[in-house]
Amino acid sequence: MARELWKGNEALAEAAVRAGLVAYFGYPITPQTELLEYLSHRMIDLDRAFLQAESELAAINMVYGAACTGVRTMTSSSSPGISLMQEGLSYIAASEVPVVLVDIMRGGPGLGNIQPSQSDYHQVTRSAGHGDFKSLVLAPATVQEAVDLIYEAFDLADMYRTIVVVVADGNIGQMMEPATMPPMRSIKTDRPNWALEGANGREHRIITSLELGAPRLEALNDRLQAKIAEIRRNEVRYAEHLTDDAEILIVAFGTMGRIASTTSDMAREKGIKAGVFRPISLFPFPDQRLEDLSKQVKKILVVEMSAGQMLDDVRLAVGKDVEIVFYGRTGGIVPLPDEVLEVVERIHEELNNG
Amino acid sequence: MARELWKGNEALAEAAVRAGLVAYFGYPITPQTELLEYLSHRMIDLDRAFLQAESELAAINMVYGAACTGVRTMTSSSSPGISLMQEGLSYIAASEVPVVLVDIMRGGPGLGNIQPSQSDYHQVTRSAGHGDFKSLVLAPATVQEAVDLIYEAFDLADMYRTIVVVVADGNIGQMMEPATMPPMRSIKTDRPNWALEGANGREHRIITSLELGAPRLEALNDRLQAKIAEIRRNEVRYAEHLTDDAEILIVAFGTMGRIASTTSDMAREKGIKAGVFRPISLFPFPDQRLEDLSKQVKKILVVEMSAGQMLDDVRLAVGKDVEIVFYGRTGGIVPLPDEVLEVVERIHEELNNG
Amino acid sequence: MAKGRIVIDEGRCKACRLCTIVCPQEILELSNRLNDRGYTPVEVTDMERCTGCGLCAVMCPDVCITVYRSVPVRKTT
Amino acid sequence: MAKGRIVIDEGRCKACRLCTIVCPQEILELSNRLNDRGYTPVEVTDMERCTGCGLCAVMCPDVCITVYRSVPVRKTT
Amino acid sequence: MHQSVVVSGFGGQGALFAGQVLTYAAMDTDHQVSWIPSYGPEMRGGVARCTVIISDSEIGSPIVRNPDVAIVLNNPSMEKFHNELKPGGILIVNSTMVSFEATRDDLVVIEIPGTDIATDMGDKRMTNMVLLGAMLAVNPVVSIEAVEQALKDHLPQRKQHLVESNINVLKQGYEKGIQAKAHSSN
Amino acid sequence: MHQSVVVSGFGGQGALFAGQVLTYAAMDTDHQVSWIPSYGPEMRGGVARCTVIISDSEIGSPIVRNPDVAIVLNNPSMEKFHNELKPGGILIVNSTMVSFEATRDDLVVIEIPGTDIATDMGDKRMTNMVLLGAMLAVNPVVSIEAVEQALKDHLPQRKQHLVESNINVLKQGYEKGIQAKAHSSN
Amino acid sequence: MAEMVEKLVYQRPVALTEAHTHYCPGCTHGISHRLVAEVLDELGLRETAIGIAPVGCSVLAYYYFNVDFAEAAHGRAPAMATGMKRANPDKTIFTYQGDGDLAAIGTGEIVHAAGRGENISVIFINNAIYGMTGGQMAPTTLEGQATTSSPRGRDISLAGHPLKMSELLATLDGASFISRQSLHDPKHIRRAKKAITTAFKVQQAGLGFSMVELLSTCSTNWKIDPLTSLDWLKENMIPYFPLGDYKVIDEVKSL
Amino acid sequence: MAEMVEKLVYQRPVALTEAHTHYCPGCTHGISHRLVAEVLDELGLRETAIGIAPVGCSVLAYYYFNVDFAEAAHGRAPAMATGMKRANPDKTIFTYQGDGDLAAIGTGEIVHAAGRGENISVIFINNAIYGMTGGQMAPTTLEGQATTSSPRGRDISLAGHPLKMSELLATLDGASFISRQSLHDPKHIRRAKKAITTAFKVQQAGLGFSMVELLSTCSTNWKIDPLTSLDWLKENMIPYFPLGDYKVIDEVKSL
Ligand SMILES: Cc1ncc(C[n+]2csc(CCOP(=O)(O)OP(=O)(O)O)c2C)c(N)n1
Ligand SMILES: Cc1ncc(C[n+]2csc(CCOP(=O)(O)OP(=O)(O)O)c2C)c(N)n1
Ligand code: SF4
Ligand code: SF4
Ligand code: SF4
Ligand code: SF4
Ligand code: SF4
Ligand code: SF4
Ligand SMILES: [Mg+2]
Ligand SMILES: [Mg+2]
Repeated sequence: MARELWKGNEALAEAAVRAGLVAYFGYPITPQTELLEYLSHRMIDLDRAFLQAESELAAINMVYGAACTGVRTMTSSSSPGISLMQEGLSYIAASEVPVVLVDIMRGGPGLGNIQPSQSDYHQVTRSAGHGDFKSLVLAPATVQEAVDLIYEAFDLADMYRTIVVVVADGNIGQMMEPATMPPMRSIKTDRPNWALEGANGREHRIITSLELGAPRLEALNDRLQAKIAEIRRNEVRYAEHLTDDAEILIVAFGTMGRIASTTSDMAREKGIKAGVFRPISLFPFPDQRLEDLSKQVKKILVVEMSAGQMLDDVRLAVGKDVEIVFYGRTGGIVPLPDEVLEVVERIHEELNNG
Repeated sequence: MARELWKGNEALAEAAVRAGLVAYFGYPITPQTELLEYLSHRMIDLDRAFLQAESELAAINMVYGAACTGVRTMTSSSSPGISLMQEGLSYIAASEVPVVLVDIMRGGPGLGNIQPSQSDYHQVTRSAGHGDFKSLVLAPATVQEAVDLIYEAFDLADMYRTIVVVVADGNIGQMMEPATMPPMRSIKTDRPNWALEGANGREHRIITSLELGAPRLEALNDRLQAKIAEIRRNEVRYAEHLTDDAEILIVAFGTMGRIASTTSDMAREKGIKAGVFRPISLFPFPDQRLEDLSKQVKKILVVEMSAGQMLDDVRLAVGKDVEIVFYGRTGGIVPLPDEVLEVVERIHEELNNG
Repeated sequence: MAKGRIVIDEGRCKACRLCTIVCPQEILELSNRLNDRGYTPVEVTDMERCTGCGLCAVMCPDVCITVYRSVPVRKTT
Repeated sequence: MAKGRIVIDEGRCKACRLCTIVCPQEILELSNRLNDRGYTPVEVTDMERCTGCGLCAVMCPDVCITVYRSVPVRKTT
Repeated sequence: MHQSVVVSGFGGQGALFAGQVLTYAAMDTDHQVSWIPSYGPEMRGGVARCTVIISDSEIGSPIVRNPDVAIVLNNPSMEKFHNELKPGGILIVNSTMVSFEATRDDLVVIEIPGTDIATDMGDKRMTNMVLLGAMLAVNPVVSIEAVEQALKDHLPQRKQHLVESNINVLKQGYEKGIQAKAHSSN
Repeated sequence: MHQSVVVSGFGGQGALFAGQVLTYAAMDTDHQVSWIPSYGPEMRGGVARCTVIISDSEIGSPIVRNPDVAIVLNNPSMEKFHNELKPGGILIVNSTMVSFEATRDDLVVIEIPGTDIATDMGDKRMTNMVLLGAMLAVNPVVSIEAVEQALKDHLPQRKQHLVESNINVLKQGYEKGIQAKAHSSN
Repeated sequence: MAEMVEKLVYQRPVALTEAHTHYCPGCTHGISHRLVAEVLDELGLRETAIGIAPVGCSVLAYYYFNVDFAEAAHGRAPAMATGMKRANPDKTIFTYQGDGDLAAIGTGEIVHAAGRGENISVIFINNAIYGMTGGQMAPTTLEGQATTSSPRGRDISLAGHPLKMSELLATLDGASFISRQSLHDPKHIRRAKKAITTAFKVQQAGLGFSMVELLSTCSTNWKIDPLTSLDWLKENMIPYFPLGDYKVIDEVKSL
Repeated sequence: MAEMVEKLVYQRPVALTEAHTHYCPGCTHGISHRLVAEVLDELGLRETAIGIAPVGCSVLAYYYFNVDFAEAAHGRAPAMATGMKRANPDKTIFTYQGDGDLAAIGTGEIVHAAGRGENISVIFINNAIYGMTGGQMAPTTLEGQATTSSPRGRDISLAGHPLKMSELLATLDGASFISRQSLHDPKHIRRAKKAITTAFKVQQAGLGFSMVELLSTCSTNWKIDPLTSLDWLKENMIPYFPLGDYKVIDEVKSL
């Protein structure tokens, strides 16, 4: 397949189509809307299901319904819309049906604004609503990576019967970059052995998140926790840039990760050994590798487009032995390479004076 | 005031009334419903506003509306209902209006069941929906403490113009214990200087969470973060039981905290120096005191009615120098003193053999 | 031979008495027996009078009642 | 003296032309001037013909227009 | 002193209320108390159950795995608490409704035909008070006077007319308990 | 090679499209590229702006504080990027619409009456191509042929009939750019 | 006299499992389950059917129907049904919802499913109360009716008038068949079954949204016995919620 | 001839601030703002009024009204208004909402506010599109109307018929005054103002829920110029959304 220039939102949509998306339900919200708009003709042309729902709440429950029948399904939104999906996500998690969710984050809290942000980190990594559950969360930094991750997301969702969230700030949704689209998959006609399709010649099947008896609900939770443990073991992803000999390690994800790469390049020019650790899976967080790296570096700088949310995960991974500096911008402001460089330089100075 | 026997949910309701609750909006859900039912006559008798909303989503936005006019207002729910409030909470946080929220937690995820649980910890402490914000979160362990905390919650909410969450597992809502009710406060007739009450002889006022320009939204976020920092400085609460010479420190909140106290008493009888650290404010988490204690004890045991959520905060506070053991039950099962004791004994043995 | 006959699944009966008030023959009454779940299931006082009208079954929320009716044998050629 | 007179707040005008089609006197037209926001505000081609009917103001989404009308002085005793 | 008492029966047998009366009596005589119902799916199944803790020091856990005392009003409760009572525990059995026979020999078992007595005395819904009275005879965690006072003080207004009959039944239960105790210690 | 180019103007002046054409041309001649629009409240205010990065290595940040090159189609854009361009940067100015005068002396400023030229050549909406052509003359980050090819390849079907006129205008802009460059280097 | 033979005239429908329900004695949820099951049997739809249980007393309906079933979040069954139907137009999708579920928290979803003419069937159990949570006021609770959250009776000046969902939804162009029936006596139960049959036939024919509202009892939370509950329904609910077909588009008439 | 003096017959209402709006040229949001402001002035309600802005193009209405204002979450303005009014029965509470806001995501809240007879006034701007997000299909988008999420025109078989909110809400007992008006010419604008006046009078009199639906243009997303937009509204919207009063209870008639 040839490289083509794709807008992030549309690339995500097309890659989902190629991954075998059967049913899409969504609601417009900037900066995610082009994804829905693209599918509004693409899905119809392919005679697949597309519906603009009356709300995000309805959309996630439509997705829940479609997922119960074992087809590939997804929704997409941006921060306030994701908040409205929390109850539905908790039901989906408990019911163990596979669902893909795209969150193109914008500035918050509240209505905030439509500028890029990374401040849904806690919301997407810490819980799918109430109760104990974690979604598999993937954060691309380029349009190509967005394409590759969402294409894979459907497989992961099916394999683990879990929610997979592809989360990116508004920049990734809005920007254009060259990307190579993966091949078009044919849609599987046989459904998984848990799917609802009518009790034809077999026992009737039930998909529920209710377990009135505490021991049974605990058993469900144990199953979910086992799955989470397996995901932790198998699905850690990250990228590194100039980490081999890094003394200052910048930890950043998504757009911030690539911006940090530019910063580290600039720092190298000034003789500062900076490198970048970019978690791609936010859950499972790549804590092992980060802990290892933390033993090699002198200081860690966490940079986020938020007031510091991934910061928790970095601290959890690293403990208190290495000093962790945080630099974040909120409200839709994107920290630029030069301002991050200033922080790096300050850290560098402290290290040399300390 | 005399000690009377109160059911937790009703005690919370009555204490809120006495704190000057002007408007309550809620939706039935077990195990919280008695709170709403109590207010359905109590508030009407006092000629205050009570309304059973059409949903939790509506309830939180009714509360938002009432809060914008500067009156004391609250809602209450249980886990799935709290998930439905996430968008509203994010708006409220961004708008800086004072709101009190009660979450009587039940088993999750999904519909789960109605048994006691503590698995909303992440949801209530990590974010009020999307964007960067944290509510002040208080977790009582007895009915009296529930009364005292919610009474104070309204003051805290007003003082910081923030959301205060009183969070408890279903046991606290359902059990009866003696409690002394605080005095009935008269309702303030003068409203705060930001409240909407009609632009009569002054500039019109606006309450919004929208800041289209990124620098202005960042300024709002800076204000919120400053407030959070202030809350961190001033509002840390916790209780300790037999910690002076403890070698094994059990960290547990709410009902689990008092159960752990029984365990530590039992452990002492066996000559095991166990003590209990019970965070009362879950945000701000009492990390400083816990860190100090961690230097004194040999091992930490975190016990939760969840798969391990407060665990993150303990780890963040303590770092990696002390070993942290986790014991949790999910699905509505309450770990009893004897089973926690078993874990303590095992730890004790390890310590002696190690 | 009676015109009709019913069979009551006593284990399912919750003694709600809904069937008793719709039976045109007034032949349904609660028994004194306790079933497994602590209810006193309905019984037929006089099966001979049952017409097999099925109204009891139409009314029963717990689907306890099976209904038979006697019909002339149709001879086919 | 004309029957009516209008004052247009040119800075507000967005040149949408909604007023121009409702003026019964057809005396409103877009000018060639650019205002601060890059629009060519409406102007009155012949104020003498303005009746002060106010229809332009009723139609204007940007509340640019103030309307005056000449009325006989009422003498009070 | 630290004691856990479970009262358990079908919905409508007044288990929750008996527990509350005991709790009130203990509270009003300056003990620490807690009362906690089972809530959850059993309720739908018609089970009503509560755990009362009475203590002279601050109460930690309001629930226990192995209670000290159980008042069982029906068969399923008997089966459950016959198993779960702690060694040396006291089992007050409503023998009218309970057919299951105690086999453990490390329990004090007091059998009282509670429903019969209550029915005889006018209302079988007072079974709970018979059994509570009997328990007080065997296990005077609070005095019977304290319980009588609690009934007077805490029965809701619209039920105040029932105070006297409840007290009578309570006393009758107490008597039967004394007798049964004498009998069982033989 | 690593270059950042901003194209900025009112909505309708074709800033985003000009940026895209440049991006396509660079991509199709085997460069790394990224194109990112400003989105947000300015859009409502009628601003259209994009940043294009063209590089020979992987592109880190798709946004920059101080771009290398700016094509400014209107006054506000001129004010903004006259300030923000990095020292030695190139400023391509649509002089028909821009009255603000450059004062910095560390910039290469090329003034082209883009709207006039486009209007003369048939459609003022082609102003963007005039300016893009001029930029290519001063800053041959890609060849003009590559841009012509990009126009042919990527103009949507329903606009294919505009390819020729766009190319003509582009070329005209290129000529003017060559002249202006010669002039400015005097 | 002719020779007689005994014929089976009524037996448990195949579309019900053997499970005993958890419903209170006399609860008409049981009757409506039976009717739906009978209709599925008669129309031969059991094998292609997927049901959606609500949050409410009938949350466990999935155990009682011998049909593939999902359990929805409170009020969201119509959205879930939409998702299922759009992805599987050949399946028979129905929701079963209470009045708290459908008329309170789920208002948005039911209005839009109906508005879109979503080709699903909705069984709507109106018992004028929140049964499962212990008897709070529902949007359908009658004026003056005491509930645990309106202990002195529903006060219209505070809580507004009870909602009439059939009337409301019938105004929508997408609604093809809307009927309100009652379960208080055999005659009405038979009519209810007919309406349910029509609802599923509408779906079979691809004609769009169908709903049958069934007036039901909740003796437990009404705090009257099951028999008196039937009378209460008849005397109080039917006058306020008149029975009948509220929407029958022409294509449905000719089914 | 009589001596003449110049009288001011129209000036900017006091209830509007001096701020310039961000609306596109010819956007009728501006007209409806003006009408509401005039009515507030005329009824002397500005000083007791609290407005609630929606999420939609009119999200910044709070800058334009010289009135205390809050900004609601998308669709939740009626809930917010309910909270305000219940806590402050003496204030004049109104929401201003678009068709995405009120008829899509906010359906539950508007139906229940109307159903309860909440004593608030709702100004509902129906422009058959999602303006703010760039022109997606709204529940009110007409059959065949092209939008960015129905690029080949609204397909009834997939998206259902456009919702008629005034008709829907008028069925509710709690709704006291529901009227649909249009903003496409001065005559209709005057009628619209009359309806808005009535709505606020209904609230003043404590008569319950009032709503005025205003058919509006969105030339930007309809992709036609402002003048043609007025014609499009008249020729396409009015036939589908007939103008008039849909609910006027007796007490309102005698206001
Ligand atoms: C989000 C959420 N809110 C509230 C509840 C609690 N809840 C469970 S069932 C129910 C109402 C049920 O009433 P109805 O729909 O009328 O059904 P019924 O039990 O009467 O058949 C409520 C409020 C819940 N489970 N989830
Ligand atoms: C929860 C949520 N979902 C979606 C959005 C995005 N959004 C903003 S405005 C809007 C629709 C506005 O349309 P309408 O209500 O018709 O108002 P108009 O702009 O047409 O006046 C949407 C979907 C949001 N801000 N919040
Ligand atoms: S079939 Fe008819 S006659 Fe026979 S028992 Fe039933 S209702 Fe009575
Ligand atoms: S209707 Fe059914 S459950 Fe009720 S008494 Fe009759 S047989 Fe028993
Ligand atoms: S007042 Fe009447 S006549 Fe005068 S300009 Fe306006 S519309 Fe025309
Ligand atoms: S209607 Fe108003 S904004 Fe439009 S052209 Fe006329 S004066 Fe200008
Ligand atoms: S509570 Fe009411 S609705 Fe629920 S099962 Fe019992 S009678 Fe039926
Ligand atoms: S986009 Fe449409 S609704 Fe929004 S301001 Fe422009 S014309 Fe008005
Ligand atoms: Mg109900
Ligand atoms: Mg709109």
